[in-house]
Amino acid sequence: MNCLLKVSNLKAIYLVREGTIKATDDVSFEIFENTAAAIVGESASGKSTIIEAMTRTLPPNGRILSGTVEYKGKDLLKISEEELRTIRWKEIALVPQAAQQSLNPTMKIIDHFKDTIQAHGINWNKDELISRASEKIRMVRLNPETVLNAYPMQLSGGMKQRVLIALALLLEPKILILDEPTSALDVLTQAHIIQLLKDLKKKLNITLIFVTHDIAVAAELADNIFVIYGGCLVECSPTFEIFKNPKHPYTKGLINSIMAINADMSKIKAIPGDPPSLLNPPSGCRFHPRCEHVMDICKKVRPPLVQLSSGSKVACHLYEEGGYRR
Amino acid sequence: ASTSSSSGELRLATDWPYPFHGNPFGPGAIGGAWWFAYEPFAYYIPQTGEYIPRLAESWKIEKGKVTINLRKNGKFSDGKPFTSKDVITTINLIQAMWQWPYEIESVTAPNNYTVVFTLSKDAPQSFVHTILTDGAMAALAPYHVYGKWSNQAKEVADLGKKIFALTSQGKTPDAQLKKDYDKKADQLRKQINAFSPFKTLKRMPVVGSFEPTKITQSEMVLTANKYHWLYSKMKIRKITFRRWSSNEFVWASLISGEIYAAHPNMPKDVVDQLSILNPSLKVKTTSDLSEIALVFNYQKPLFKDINLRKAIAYVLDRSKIRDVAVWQAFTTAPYAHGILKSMESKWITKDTMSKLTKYTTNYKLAEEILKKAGYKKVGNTWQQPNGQPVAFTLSVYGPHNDWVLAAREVVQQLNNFGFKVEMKLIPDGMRDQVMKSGDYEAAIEFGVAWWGYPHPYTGYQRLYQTDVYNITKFPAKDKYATPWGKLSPYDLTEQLRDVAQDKKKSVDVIQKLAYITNEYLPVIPLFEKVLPIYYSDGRKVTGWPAKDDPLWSLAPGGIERVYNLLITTGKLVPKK
Amino acid sequence: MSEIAITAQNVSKIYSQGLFRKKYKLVLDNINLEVKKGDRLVIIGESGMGKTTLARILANLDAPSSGDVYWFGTSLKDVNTSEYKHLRKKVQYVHQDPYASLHPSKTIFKIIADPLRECQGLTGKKLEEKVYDLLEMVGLMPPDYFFNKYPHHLSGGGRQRLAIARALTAQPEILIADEPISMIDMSLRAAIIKLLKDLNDKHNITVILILHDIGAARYFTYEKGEIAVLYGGRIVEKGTSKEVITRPIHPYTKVLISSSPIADPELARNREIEQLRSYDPPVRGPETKNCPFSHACNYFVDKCLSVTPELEKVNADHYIACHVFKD
Amino acid sequence: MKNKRFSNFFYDYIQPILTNKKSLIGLIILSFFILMATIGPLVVPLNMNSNFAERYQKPSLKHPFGTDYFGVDIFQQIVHGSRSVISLTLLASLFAVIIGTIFGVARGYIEGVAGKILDAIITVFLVIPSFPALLILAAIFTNAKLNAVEIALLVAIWLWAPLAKQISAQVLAIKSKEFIEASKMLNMGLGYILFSDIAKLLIPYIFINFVTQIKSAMEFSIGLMFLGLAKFDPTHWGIMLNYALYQAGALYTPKGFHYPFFIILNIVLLIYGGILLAQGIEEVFNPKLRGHE
Amino acid sequence: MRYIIDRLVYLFIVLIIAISGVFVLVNKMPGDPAYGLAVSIAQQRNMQMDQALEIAHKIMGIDPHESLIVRYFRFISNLFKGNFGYSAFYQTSVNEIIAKSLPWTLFVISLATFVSFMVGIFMGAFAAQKRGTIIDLVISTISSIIQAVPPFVLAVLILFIFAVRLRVLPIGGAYPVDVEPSFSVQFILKVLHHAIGPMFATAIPQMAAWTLAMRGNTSQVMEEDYIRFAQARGLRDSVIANKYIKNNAMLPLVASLAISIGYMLGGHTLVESIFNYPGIGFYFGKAIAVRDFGLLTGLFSLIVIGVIVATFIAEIIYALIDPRVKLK
Ligand SMILES: Nc1ncnc2c1ncn2[C@@H]1O[C@H](COP(=O)(O)OP(=O)(O)OP(=O)(O)O)[C@@H](O)[C@H]1O
Ligand SMILES: Nc1ncnc2c1ncn2[C@@H]1O[C@H](COP(=O)(O)OP(=O)(O)OP(=O)(O)O)[C@@H](O)[C@H]1O
Ligand SMILES: [Mg+2]
Ligand SMILES: [Mg+2]
Repeated sequence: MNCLLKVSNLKAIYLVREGTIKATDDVSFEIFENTAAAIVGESASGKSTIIEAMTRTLPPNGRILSGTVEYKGKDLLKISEEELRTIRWKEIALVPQAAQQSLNPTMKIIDHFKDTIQAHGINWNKDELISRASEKIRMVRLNPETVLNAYPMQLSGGMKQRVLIALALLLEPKILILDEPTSALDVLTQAHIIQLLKDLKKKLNITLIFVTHDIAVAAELADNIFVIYGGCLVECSPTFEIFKNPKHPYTKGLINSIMAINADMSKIKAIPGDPPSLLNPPSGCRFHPRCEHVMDICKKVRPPLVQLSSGSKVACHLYEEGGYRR
Repeated sequence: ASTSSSSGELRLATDWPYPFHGNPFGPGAIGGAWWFAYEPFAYYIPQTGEYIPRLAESWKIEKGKVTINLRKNGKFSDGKPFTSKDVITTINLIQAMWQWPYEIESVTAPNNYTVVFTLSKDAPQSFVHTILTDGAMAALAPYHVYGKWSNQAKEVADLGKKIFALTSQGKTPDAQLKKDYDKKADQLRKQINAFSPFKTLKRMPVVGSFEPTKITQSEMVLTANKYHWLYSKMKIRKITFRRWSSNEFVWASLISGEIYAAHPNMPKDVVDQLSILNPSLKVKTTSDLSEIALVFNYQKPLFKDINLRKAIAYVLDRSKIRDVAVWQAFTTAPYAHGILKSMESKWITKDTMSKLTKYTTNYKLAEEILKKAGYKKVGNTWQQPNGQPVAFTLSVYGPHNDWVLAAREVVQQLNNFGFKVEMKLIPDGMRDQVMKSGDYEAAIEFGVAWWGYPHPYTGYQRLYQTDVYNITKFPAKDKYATPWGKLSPYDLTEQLRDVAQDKKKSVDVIQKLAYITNEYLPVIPLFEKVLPIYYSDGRKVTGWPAKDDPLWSLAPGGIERVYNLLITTGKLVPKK
Repeated sequence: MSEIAITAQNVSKIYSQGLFRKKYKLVLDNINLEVKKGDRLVIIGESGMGKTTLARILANLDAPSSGDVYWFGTSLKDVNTSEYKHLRKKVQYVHQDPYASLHPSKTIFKIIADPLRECQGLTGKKLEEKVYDLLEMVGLMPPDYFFNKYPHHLSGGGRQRLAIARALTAQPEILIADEPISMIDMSLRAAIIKLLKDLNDKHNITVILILHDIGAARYFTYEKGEIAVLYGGRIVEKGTSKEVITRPIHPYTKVLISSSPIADPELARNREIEQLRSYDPPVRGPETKNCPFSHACNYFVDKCLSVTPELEKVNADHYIACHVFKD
Repeated sequence: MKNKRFSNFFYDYIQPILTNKKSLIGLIILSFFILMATIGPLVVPLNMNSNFAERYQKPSLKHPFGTDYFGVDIFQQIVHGSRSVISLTLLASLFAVIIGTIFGVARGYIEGVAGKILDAIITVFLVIPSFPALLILAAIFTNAKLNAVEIALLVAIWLWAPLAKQISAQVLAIKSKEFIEASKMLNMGLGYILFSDIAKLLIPYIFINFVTQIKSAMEFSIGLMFLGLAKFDPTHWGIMLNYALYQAGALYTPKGFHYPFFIILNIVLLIYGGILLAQGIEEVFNPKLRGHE
Repeated sequence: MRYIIDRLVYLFIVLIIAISGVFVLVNKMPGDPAYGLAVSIAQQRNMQMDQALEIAHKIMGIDPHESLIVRYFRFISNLFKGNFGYSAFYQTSVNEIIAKSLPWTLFVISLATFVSFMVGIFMGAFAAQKRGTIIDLVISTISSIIQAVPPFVLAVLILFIFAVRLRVLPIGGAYPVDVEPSFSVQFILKVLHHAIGPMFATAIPQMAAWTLAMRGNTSQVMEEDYIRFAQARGLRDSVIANKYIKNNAMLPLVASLAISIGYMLGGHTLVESIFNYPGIGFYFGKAIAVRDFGLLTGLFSLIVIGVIVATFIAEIIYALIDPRVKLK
């Protein structure tokens, strides 16, 4: 398998009145060609920040402090705006989380399609544009006739989310990054979108990176799962491994807190405590205040990400290179 | 600077109604074009007492009768000759439209160029002057324009006179008569107003030297009357008025040479600057025949005390007030005798002068007077004998800049002395209402004024019988001690009215009035108002009279008369 | 135990829309419900199926277009003002969005104390104690640490707890919660459901819970209570968790359950999800007489298009409204 | 506990205002003027005697702002005039804000016919041109001998409507908020909902409006003094400016340029201070302008 | 449709209340419209004020004893016929005065609005895009300061500097009287030349307001998610700046254009009297000064109607250009 995208030591913050929010702290991972990777974590843990930093689409008060994002031998964080612009969407498309607000309220849907191809110097005539756009719209199970001529506000949240995905498919990019693609959707639509993404991956050879807070969704779609807690990557494992054998106490807690339809009632248990503040994150391991295995060292030293023999990587003082700390 | 045709144009500033109706009976009439469009029988130069014939060739004054021989070469601007018919139509119409002047009992025309005015019994001597010099008397309503209403107007006028006569005898005219009159008068008024020549005829034939021909909201153009008897002498054939919207606007226009003459109040520094920016500008000041005074409301007990008034007169530094308010004005100090300062020597004898108290600024004297009268100074404040502080407000009409400045200074000076005076502005349009209703304590007002009939009589009449009396309610019918015995100023004024035409007799009465006025201070004059006339000489036009030319004294009450006289006599000419 | 807490009788809700308000939309269609005192009820359904509308009508925050709601046997239509004031406190509602349902510029103490003062007339020391107890009860610990904090200092779960605590100040006997977990973190959701379960168990508060997540519904009703499945403004299936989730009968319920995410990659990847004929929500007007699911159902018969199926008993713990699968 | 509450208040309202550059500068400017109005007249003597020998003196140590047409020190007049300017202005904006808030909240909260009527009242005041209407109203009251409070009220009558309109929109948005519904369910009573729930959220907003009203209130109060409604005070800045521009024609002479300049400078600074403060507060409290946090 | 009719009925009611209120207010104003005329009669003819006042009443056709109710109903019924009343001072129908003056005011106001809007939009967007830089600081500080300058001071300064000192602008008027009104280039140039002063005196404060508003809107729009999404799609910055940012930031402002024109009708008095410009503001000032009640109520009604119509138009425009509103 081919490593398509390599993120190393990514660090990003937000500047706010009270100080800086350390939303992504030293995150490294690799994405392999034609796989699906899920970034999982609770809300405000910095999932969006990671992908926004990777693609340089942070909001104005966001800053990337360090790190590299290697793509085809280039560092996406260093190349010129113009070069980045041509890569965007054509090769790496990012569907943002805020589907409700991501479409220009004063433009029809079709015009968004038009803008996009124009930006990449593609000269389709009107009919061609409409037929291509309709094709993508149909793929996400929407009716192109009504949708293309609608204004964003005429569409429901789920429809907008699907329009964004359709828009992302327009130029058939190599990498498709989706931020919470299903959390605004109904169970049935969610199931459908998951199905759709699976098909896309198979048919179009697309590499998927998606963000979700619902680890059950990741279970269906992802090959690898990156678990984020408090802006740090705490575990990074193949999907089957995570569910069979979660390593990090947080991952375990996460899996136990799922009230899935087939879950064992007796095991369901929420993780106690509250998510950390990223403004003043806890020292050492950021999970330590909620961790039942907390040790002294956890409060002082930040655990490094270690490779385990099972193929997982985990950042926890319970582990060392290879397996459990003895 | 927008027109290059320097040949024969005079640019001035004035006001006029817009949309323009050209109806002399309408409100605002024809604005500043009045004296150019309507000639009187004669102009009167106050300084020399000379009458300059205009539409009249000559006149004869007999008891109750004035016979006027009209000029034979007078013509309207549409070429129609001016005859006695025009005068009769005019008198009928103004009496009907204005309920004035009822002093004229009838007008007859023995021939085309003679008119005879028969005056009513009550008509004062001075009314003859009005007939001769008022612009409305001769040819306001040309026969060929207004003739069709002449008889109707006469009917209305006669009814009006009848009612007037009855009321002035103290009788009430019966209701039917009044109703009849009102109906007829209204009918006529409606027709005349609807007729408004400029709207229906698209022009207004006038007998004067210029006819308004083109009017916009901001400018009014007058074109010379080709048929005027002096047309050949006139080198200026066009007058352009700009709207006099504010003093600053006029300053700006004068500085930039947009207008050639105007008479705004201008602070000294602005004048200095003006002469630097526009060296062709000259200024001539002439008396405005009125004075600004501090007036009191005699319904308020405070001012009934002559001692307080005297003290105030001693406290005020009138030359300083003048400096602040209108630096060009004539100070009235040190007297308060009711005669304009500029005319003082003409009417008051040396002997009388020596009898008059001099009110030069003198705090000591003021304090003495007050203390003697029982006032006390407590701390910084004077108290009345009853223990109340001497406190009052001084009202002044806001839109009159110079009055406001004067008031400010008066307040300052009085407060410095230890009175508690506050100042209050009377808003735009409210002066008459406030003053008449007596809703003031002290105020700045016109004191004496000689408009209309430049004679001390007009001033005393104001003080003791009419306008000033109406607002101050000074007890004029009381008798006051004088070297000539106890006299009432009201009676003296009545006397003066009858002898006004007779210089010697009037001087006699005037001495007594001057004494009472100076000693009992119904008002305290502050300064004599002047008209500062700014004119640009030698840039676009030239030929203005010398500074001491008596002609200038024609300016008060209608400065356009001066311009008209200068143009029609060929003195004012375009600069070559 | 068998006293009835809340009853919905033939409740319908119609919204009119369009320029001339001539278009009607049937959002709730003849709902009949009955919840016993101390019982649990979950209403599940997808977005737009009328869950919130129903919950608000049950809590008397909106009025039904027709039909009636009874609180403890009293019809809300003809209750008098003073009695209503008394009843009002007993039925409380917890909003879906804990970010919007708390006043942003009041301290946590004030948020709890003000209604306590009003509802229970407490003051001074007593008041403070009670606030302490309530916060402790909903698991905001240590309570006094939070007194001077503002809602924005709390996590989503914390806020939802606070909202519940506020509802408890009125000492309610019925608590209606509209999707109280949809806006909060996965890892905290179970705790909120657990809290509601505890309130029901320990304080005998009747809890009506609106959810769209079948897993959570199952968790909440595992021990006791019922699940009602709402589709197109109608209850299509109702019963205990065991019945409805393990043995669903209605075709819609079946699809819903099979589409729910499973926290097991192997199962998830191998399952077959039935494809519906349409995924659009049903559009129904007041005159529509059909099965709301008929436009999407793969098993529909003619009758489904013309007759609205009524909820019928399958067994003591299971009711269903379907012409095809009722037997 | 009181203390803590204060520190909360400080943290939430005061500190952000102090850390925002604009509001801080605005606050400094305004405090300067308030200081001028309160203790200024006690410290700076006022000698209004006209002194023609000293007319139009340039600014110097003796006369920091120079002297005016009458030879009176401009600085002294500015200081003494600030009292009437600032008190009338502040009072008028205060009243406008109070009336506007009451009407706005009522309009936003009350439904049905009564609400419509309130709305109509607000709209009526919105569509009547306010300055001319003020002039007319002032004329009506010229002889009524009003005190400062009444005059401020008179000014406020023509200032409150836009505020009421905006507040009603805010209330309309707030009242459908869920925490209001919660209060209702808890039988909290109208007073609590209006004055605790709703008013609390409006405070920053109202404050911004209070500050922005200063500008119009100032212009209006100058207008009124000209009308003779307010007691004539020659040191009132508006009156001074009128003297300078229209009576003394200071613009027309190079000697007098400093005369209107310093008056305008003070007026502009005062209003600018208000604008800055308002802008700053808006940035601090309007989350849309603040960005995400 | 229904909404529009509802709205019209509502605005009509507001209109009636506002106009009635104004009518009462104006007629309660103390002072006599005939006062000015009476003074001049008294002065010219050496007559007593009482008598002069009576004559002046007759001349102006004013019946001081007519009841307010009678006058009110005559006024309202005339208004419905499109007759704004009668000016006693100018002895002509208010309609004629409006016909003569309103075009000038509208001309200057629209020109000022257009210029200020264009400049304001440009500057505001520019400042927002340079947010945090010195350019932004300069633009927004200057705009705020301009907002702090009382408008009449600005007008006087413009008049003084450009007309009096530099003499590049004419002093007063709408066009020189010696030019015939026509559609000739020369005439139009003259008219424009005369309009510059009042136009800028009106436009500059507005320009500042538009700039600040546009700056605020732009910075808000710039933080919207759809801007970032547009960037993520690889759109060029210029396309984003125009199609996404400017358009969306401008929309709410476009709608307030109409309203601002409406409001300015009432606030133009000062500028017009300073520049001696023949618009309705000039008459407004005059009417108050001379207590011409007929003219005053007429003009007030005109402005009230103008503001209401403008508000309504603004609502419609907004609905037409902004799909978000259109679809509601
Ligand atoms: N523009 C911003 N300015 C300031 N702080 C921000 C901004 N965007 C995000 N944050 C903060 O950064 C942290 C991480 O946010 P991020 O959006 O990456 O989380 P997330 O994991 O995507 O959460 P969610 O599941 O809610 O989308 C949070 O604490 C959030 O409050
Ligand atoms: N005020 C209203 N006017 C018109 N239609 C409405 C109104 N409120 C709700 N609806 C419609 O009623 C239907 C049911 O709405 P409701 O909010 O009860 O659904 P829900 O099941 O709670 O959905 P969600 O899961 O999205 O909260 C929806 O189609 C909605 O569009
Ligand atoms: Mg996110
Ligand atoms: Mg809902």
